[in-house]
Amino acid sequence: MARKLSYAKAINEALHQEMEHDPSVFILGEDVARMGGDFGITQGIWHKWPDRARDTALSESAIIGLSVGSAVCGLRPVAELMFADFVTVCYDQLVNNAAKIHFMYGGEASCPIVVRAVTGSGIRCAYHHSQSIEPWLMNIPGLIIVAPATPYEAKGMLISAIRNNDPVVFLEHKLLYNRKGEVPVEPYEIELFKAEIERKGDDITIVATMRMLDLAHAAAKELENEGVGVEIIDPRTLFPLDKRTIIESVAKTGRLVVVQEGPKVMGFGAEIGAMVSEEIFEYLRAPIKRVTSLDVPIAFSPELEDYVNPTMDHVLAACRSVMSF
Amino acid sequence: MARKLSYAKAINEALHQEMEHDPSVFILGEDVARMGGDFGITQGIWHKWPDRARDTALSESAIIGLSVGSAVCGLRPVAELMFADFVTVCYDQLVNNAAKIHFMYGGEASCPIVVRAVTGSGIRCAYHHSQSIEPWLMNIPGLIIVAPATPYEAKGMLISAIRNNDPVVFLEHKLLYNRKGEVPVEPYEIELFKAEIERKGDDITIVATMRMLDLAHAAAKELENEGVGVEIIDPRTLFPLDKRTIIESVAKTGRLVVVQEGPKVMGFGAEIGAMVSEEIFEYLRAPIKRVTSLDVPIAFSPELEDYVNPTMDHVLAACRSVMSF
Amino acid sequence: MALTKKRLLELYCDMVSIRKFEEAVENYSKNGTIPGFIHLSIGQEAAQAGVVGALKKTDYKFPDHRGHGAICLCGTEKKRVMAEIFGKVDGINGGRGGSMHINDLSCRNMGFNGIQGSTVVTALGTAFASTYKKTDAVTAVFMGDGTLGEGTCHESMNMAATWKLPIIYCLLNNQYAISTHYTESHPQKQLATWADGYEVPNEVVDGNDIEAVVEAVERAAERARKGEGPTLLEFMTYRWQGHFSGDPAAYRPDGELEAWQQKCPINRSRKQLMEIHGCSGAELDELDARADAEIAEAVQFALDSPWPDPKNALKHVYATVQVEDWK
Amino acid sequence: MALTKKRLLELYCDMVSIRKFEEAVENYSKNGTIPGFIHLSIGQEAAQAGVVGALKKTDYKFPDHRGHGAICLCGTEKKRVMAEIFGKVDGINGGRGGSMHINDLSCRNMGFNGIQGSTVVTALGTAFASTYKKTDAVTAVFMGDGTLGEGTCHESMNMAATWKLPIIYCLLNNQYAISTHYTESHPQKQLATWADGYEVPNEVVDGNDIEAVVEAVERAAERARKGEGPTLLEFMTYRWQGHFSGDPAAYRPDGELEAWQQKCPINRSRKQLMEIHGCSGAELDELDARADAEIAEAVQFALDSPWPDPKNALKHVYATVQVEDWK
Ligand SMILES: Cc1ncc(C[n+]2csc(CCOP(=O)(O)OP(=O)(O)O)c2C)c(N)n1
Ligand SMILES: Cc1ncc(C[n+]2csc(CCOP(=O)(O)OP(=O)(O)O)c2C)c(N)n1
Ligand SMILES: [Mg+2]
Ligand SMILES: [Mg+2]
Repeated sequence: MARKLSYAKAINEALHQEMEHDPSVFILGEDVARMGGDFGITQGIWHKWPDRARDTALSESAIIGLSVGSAVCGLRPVAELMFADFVTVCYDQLVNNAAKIHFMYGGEASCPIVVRAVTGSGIRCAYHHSQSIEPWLMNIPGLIIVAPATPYEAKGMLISAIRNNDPVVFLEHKLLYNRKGEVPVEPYEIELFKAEIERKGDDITIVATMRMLDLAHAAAKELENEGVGVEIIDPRTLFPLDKRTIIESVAKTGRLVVVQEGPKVMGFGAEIGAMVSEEIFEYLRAPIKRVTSLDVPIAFSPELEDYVNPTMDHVLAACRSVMSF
Repeated sequence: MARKLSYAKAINEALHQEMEHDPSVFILGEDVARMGGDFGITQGIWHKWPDRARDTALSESAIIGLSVGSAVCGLRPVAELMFADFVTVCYDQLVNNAAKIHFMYGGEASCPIVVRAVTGSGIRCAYHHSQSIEPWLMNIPGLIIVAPATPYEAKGMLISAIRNNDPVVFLEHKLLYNRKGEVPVEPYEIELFKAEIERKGDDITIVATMRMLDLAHAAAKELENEGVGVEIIDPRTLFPLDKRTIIESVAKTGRLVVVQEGPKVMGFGAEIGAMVSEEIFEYLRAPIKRVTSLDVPIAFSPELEDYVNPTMDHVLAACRSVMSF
Repeated sequence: MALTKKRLLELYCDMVSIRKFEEAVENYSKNGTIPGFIHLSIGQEAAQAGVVGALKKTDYKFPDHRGHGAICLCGTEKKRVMAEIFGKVDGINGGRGGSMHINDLSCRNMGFNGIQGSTVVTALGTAFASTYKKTDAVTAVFMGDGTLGEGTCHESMNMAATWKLPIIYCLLNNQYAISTHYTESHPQKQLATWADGYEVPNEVVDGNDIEAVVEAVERAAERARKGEGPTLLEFMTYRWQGHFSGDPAAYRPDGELEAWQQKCPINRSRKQLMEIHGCSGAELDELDARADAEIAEAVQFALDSPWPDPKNALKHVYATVQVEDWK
Repeated sequence: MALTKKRLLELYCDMVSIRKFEEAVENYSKNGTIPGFIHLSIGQEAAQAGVVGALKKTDYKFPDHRGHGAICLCGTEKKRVMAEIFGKVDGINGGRGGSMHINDLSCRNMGFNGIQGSTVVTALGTAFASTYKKTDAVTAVFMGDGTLGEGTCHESMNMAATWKLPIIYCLLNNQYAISTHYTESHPQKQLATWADGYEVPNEVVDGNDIEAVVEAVERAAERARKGEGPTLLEFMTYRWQGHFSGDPAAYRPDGELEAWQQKCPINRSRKQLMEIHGCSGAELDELDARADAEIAEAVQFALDSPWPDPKNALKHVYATVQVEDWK
């Protein structure tokens, strides 16, 4: 599997292949059809399947509502929300409609929708286009939150998400779109509720997702020189979480550092930290540490935005502090 | 201060007194004016100040948007959302408008709004009228989330919330409305960012809010007989959190149990648990424990709803397990 | 094109059965047997029976929070609807939803969602599915006068009108949203004209006249099936009870209820059946008695049905993941 | 009631100044000096200058994401607007907001909110405050043709119409929302008629004719100040650039841009000034040159201004709480 694709192209390929594979799949959203998406992710679909790609009005609640209703009728909509920050304007449709359909129908109906959304900061578009919205959806039983980090994961997890019978919010990080990596040509699935151990190590477990994995890997290399073995885990699906993989790792290393974009308070680092402290306290050799963004809205100016987000140095500092505890 | 009032009446009194005190205060929401609120909380206001109490359409985004705009102009709206579950339909207005106003204006403007909402489960109204929405708003810098447990707190904290210059979501628990307690007649403020130590004890710190405090107190009494001293802390303001009071307590007791209504995953117990594990790990003598609702939508049938929520026995079990660790 | 005697008799029975159903629910709610709160549709039977009656079994129906009647008429067994309202295990959704959330895909009762205005956008999806799959199914979504305040109504109408989706917006204008009269929260004299802004056909219909209801829905359904897009029908009616069972409804002016009771949709059809179609009082009384018996049976079924196993609270959260039970 | 020469000259200068401002922003965006993405309003100057020009200083204005022009005309110093767009510390909001978020309460520029449709409901609040405080201030909120898809537009219009709030909905129909033509996402032939559904007066206005814009806004403002409620004005116009600076706008049919460039609002006024009011080309060229100089100065100011201190990222999150800096 020598072929390399960008994260953006990998997602696009997954969409094409699923459209091909299953006639009940269709796409909808603002500018997704003719133009192929604001970020270019849905390119080429409308040209091949003009009836199965819909440009909508700026009506996010209608987009999700329509998706839910059609899913109950057996279709498999893949909606694009453009910036993930816009979940706020259709939050009800996700929280009180999509997430509860299966429960509401007592299992008789399900809600196989995928909502793609571009998350995270880093491209200087200020507080309304830079938020890490993951935590806002992780207290909602019924939803699945997926956050792939590589082109390989992006393709495989999107295919799994589309085939899955529950509502999935599929997050794409804007700074990863140009990231390249090996991607098989044929369609393939990646199991949704399974964390990936990206790197083995005996001393510290770092849990990180998406763009934060870069910081984790860089820190791990640096620490390797100091003789510290870092194990890196990417949950990939943030909710429901593969607790076991994290627990087994921390039970071995005794130290947990969560690296997370977005405010610290009530970020998903809180859940992972609390879960580990609750379930395997006796294995912990040091306090859990959260390396996160500051608890502020993301400002526009590069100087400000960069200050808000965690850096490799913060990860290093956290790791050293748990090692020397 | 021998006079007793219900929690509902205490809130009503606070509203009356603030309307009296400050002509820039007004109320708005569905059925809040002429009828005095779906839960009767705004009774009598429209009769005294017909121009300062507005019945609105079912337009929650407009209600919050209007509140924000008028607050920037110097008014102090107190909006009622009725059931807190309805934050979902105006989530954007809270998250991206109210919470960011002060920041957006670089400090030049502020957003002194109060949004009152009825939270929690227990009256058999199923999954769309029973949610504990606190966690959905606690990852949003710029917001303040208040959750009073007693009539005394309800009155004093509402007055503080109205006088405070930041947007406050003021949660009222439906099962507490009839709860009675001593309430001073005159207006008074309760400092917003200050947790209350409700009970002193040396062995376990229980953090709980609103209705969950009953379970905590009942468990504490039971444990007292077993010679276990429970310290109970009510954060009262959930966000931003008074970390110091919790930390000082757990540093003393070495054991933390959070009792929380709502799903466990990403509930506020996660934040408190992670925060304590991170900041005073060396003082912990046992794993932190979260006693919460199950990770499910709240079902209608009493048998189902009651099963979902934590009981005193769960609190006792958690306390015993941390004692015997 | 007046209704035939047979059809009117059927609709009469439907209306009576809604009335009896609601009266039973009211009793068992007031005496504390039914948990939670209940929205009753007494006085609004014609709008419910007429809408469902004018549609096909294969059409999608979204009843609203005041929709027990429409739900039953979709075809879900009445006793299982009753058991749901009682919170019992034999309820159509196992007691998970109760009065406000009664879903039954098998008869295309798409249920309600406790958040007003939510089904108004979900309805886009069932309608879209009809066009996608090229079936002739129409979607009817019930909504109240108050619900029209929600932003979702605009997003739905805008999209449905642009894409010509087969939707019938069935706006039951029963004058009030809880305590607020519709003229206090909306600028229009008739809410139907709101649809003018979208160039969507709309009608104001006497919602207590079952014939008028049926005919208006048939017209709208025909347009929808021909691919001509949505219609908004405003059914003028009145709820005799308060917003929820127990609400004293002190906000109503004196005499208003009584005036509307004069316009009782059931009495009206009864009169027509007797005066125009020659039915006898005894004949109709017997139909009423049959409805009584049927409802009594439904109630008994609900009373006899056991409570759900508490562990059921953990079922059906996901189709693909089992939620942990740490209890 | 044509505009006087003096007034038209002022408005001409305003438009030229918007054009020059945008051209400068485009240059510094394309060469990478300005961070992030930028929405330019070249071609839409008359709608911006006309709306702000017809209002009082004390009126509340909500420019939109394509609103640098309206923002500057509210009275915020151009150089501080420019510095904000450059992300510099002397920006009016200290570089916190950038192009899309430029707020200045002191001149009642109520800023934009990156979520389309949000200011449409915030505008209810400033308008409500005017009636509450019994001032004559009117609120003008800019919105695009695409933005009309948001549910908030309905909630806002419904409430404003019911309560007769002093709002002017300034709908700049520049034909597209990103790549989507307004006729593909809305059912109306003219979006203005959407307001008919709320019985709200509305007009379709040639948005490239500054006189028509000013007069329509004056009429709407007068109605609003008399307590007669909101108005919706649809200004037909066109953006010459793509959605954001850099968008190749491949979705536009051939010749469309060129046809609209023929209708350039600035040329049109220039012609009027020369043909009707006897201005000379040289006179107007000099005004243009003055605008050039002013913008050059603003750019220099922005370039010279330092980056904000990173710690500023923690300021003004709350009015009453200081956020922790653990870095
Ligand atoms: C989003 C939302 N806002 C408010 C409510 C509370 N609520 C339930 S029913 C109702 C009134 C609905 O009025 P209408 O649509 O006229 O229906 P009716 O009750 O008259 O049948 C309100 C305000 C809700 N359930 N959802
Ligand atoms: C709620 C929301 N949805 C989508 C977007 C992304 N977006 C920004 S501008 C825009 C198009 C707006 O079109 P229009 O209102 O016509 O204004 P124009 O850009 O043409 O000036 C879109 C889709 C957004 N910012 N907010
Ligand atoms: Mg009603
Ligand atoms: Mg546009």
